[in-house]
Amino acid sequence: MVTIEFLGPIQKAPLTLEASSLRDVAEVLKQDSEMAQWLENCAVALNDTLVATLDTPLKDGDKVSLLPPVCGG
Amino acid sequence: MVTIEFLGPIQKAPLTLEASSLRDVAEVLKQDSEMAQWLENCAVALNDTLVATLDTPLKDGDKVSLLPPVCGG
Amino acid sequence: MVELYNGALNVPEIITRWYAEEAEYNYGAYIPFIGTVREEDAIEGLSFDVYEPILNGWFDAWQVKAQALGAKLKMAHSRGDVLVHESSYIAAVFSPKRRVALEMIEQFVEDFKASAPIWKYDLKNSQRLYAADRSTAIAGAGILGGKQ
Amino acid sequence: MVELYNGALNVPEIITRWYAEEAEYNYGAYIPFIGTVREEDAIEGLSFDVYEPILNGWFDAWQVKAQALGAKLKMAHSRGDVLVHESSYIAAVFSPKRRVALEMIEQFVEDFKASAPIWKYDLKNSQRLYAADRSTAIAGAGILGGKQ
Repeated sequence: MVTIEFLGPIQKAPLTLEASSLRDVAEVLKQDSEMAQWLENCAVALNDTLVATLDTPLKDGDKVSLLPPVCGG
Repeated sequence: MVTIEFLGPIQKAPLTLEASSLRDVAEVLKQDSEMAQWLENCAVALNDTLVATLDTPLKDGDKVSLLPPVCGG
Repeated sequence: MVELYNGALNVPEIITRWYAEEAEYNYGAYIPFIGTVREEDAIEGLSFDVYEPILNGWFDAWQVKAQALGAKLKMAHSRGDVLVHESSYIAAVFSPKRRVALEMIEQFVEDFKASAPIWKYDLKNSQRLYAADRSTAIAGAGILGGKQ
Repeated sequence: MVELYNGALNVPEIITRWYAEEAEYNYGAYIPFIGTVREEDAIEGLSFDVYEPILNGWFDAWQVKAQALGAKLKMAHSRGDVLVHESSYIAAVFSPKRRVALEMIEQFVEDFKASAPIWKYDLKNSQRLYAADRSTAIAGAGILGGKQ
């Protein structure tokens, strides 16, 4: 099982699901209509490191974070 | 009469002399061997405003200042 | 480590403490950048969410870049609410030389705006409204939506 | 007006007072640049001569440029002796916007180094030695020697 957490303005409780790569996570989230606005503009971190490809493999206990557009300062 | 003052590291007391333009001042200072090292690299101000040409006219009571290379901060 | 505070920053305390902390390290230039909440669009203030693990990773990577140039970075940021005319952000560089300091503070602040995992909300009519229009997608964003 | 002090600057007093003075003017960015005397070449410190009338004219011209962009500049500098690890120079910009502030502090500090009528001396073995090798002729210099 992996945990998916939604940061900042995304008003959504964490999910836990079975996934062997980020591609599996994308498939699940695309079925959630309230996530549509976020998938196009969120960065993705695996265990608090940003990742660049859907082919990133996942293992049991991993944490995937979605980071929407930022504006510090 | 105009007054010539020497700023910063130029160890020289002010001069007063007759001059109708900066060209006259340059002629006088060129005869002073201790000024040779400064004439090439000093900026010149007339009454505390920098000037760009030797043709700058002078009148009685004017103050000419020589500003050697700077290094603030 | 980034210094995080609940609510507005105590700017005098932070910028003078940082100056004192580095006083003996022979830096020739110290440039703090202080960001203050502007009164505009009828907001009462701003509010911030911060994701600390990735923020510290981003900051540590910058610190390594700074060290390679003999420089050092410091940063403080608010979480939660900060009212207009209060300050929410300080970034600072210490460097032996002026040029390195001037170039680094600019690059550090700009990359902060584009990359640091902090989310901003307007406080307006007692609501907390995500500042979507002023926010920037992090480089590489969108892979879950099919952008790669 | 430039603030001139005999000897080292009281940096905490100056940078926090400037912050307080501008707190209600709705500036979003405040960037002070603080210059500190580095221990190098076995100097005991630096010493400065300042020619105030032309310095203030130079500063006032910069203030007009800043005002055209909605910004404000402040500056403090030492006269006389400043020992190693003490500070001799602070330049600061306040601006509504970050970009203006970052660009202006760089341009202001660089033009200061090239143009402000201040002369620097090394304090070494109880002597005051003009720092000729680090000094820059003001733009347009040399007319008396025949350069025009």
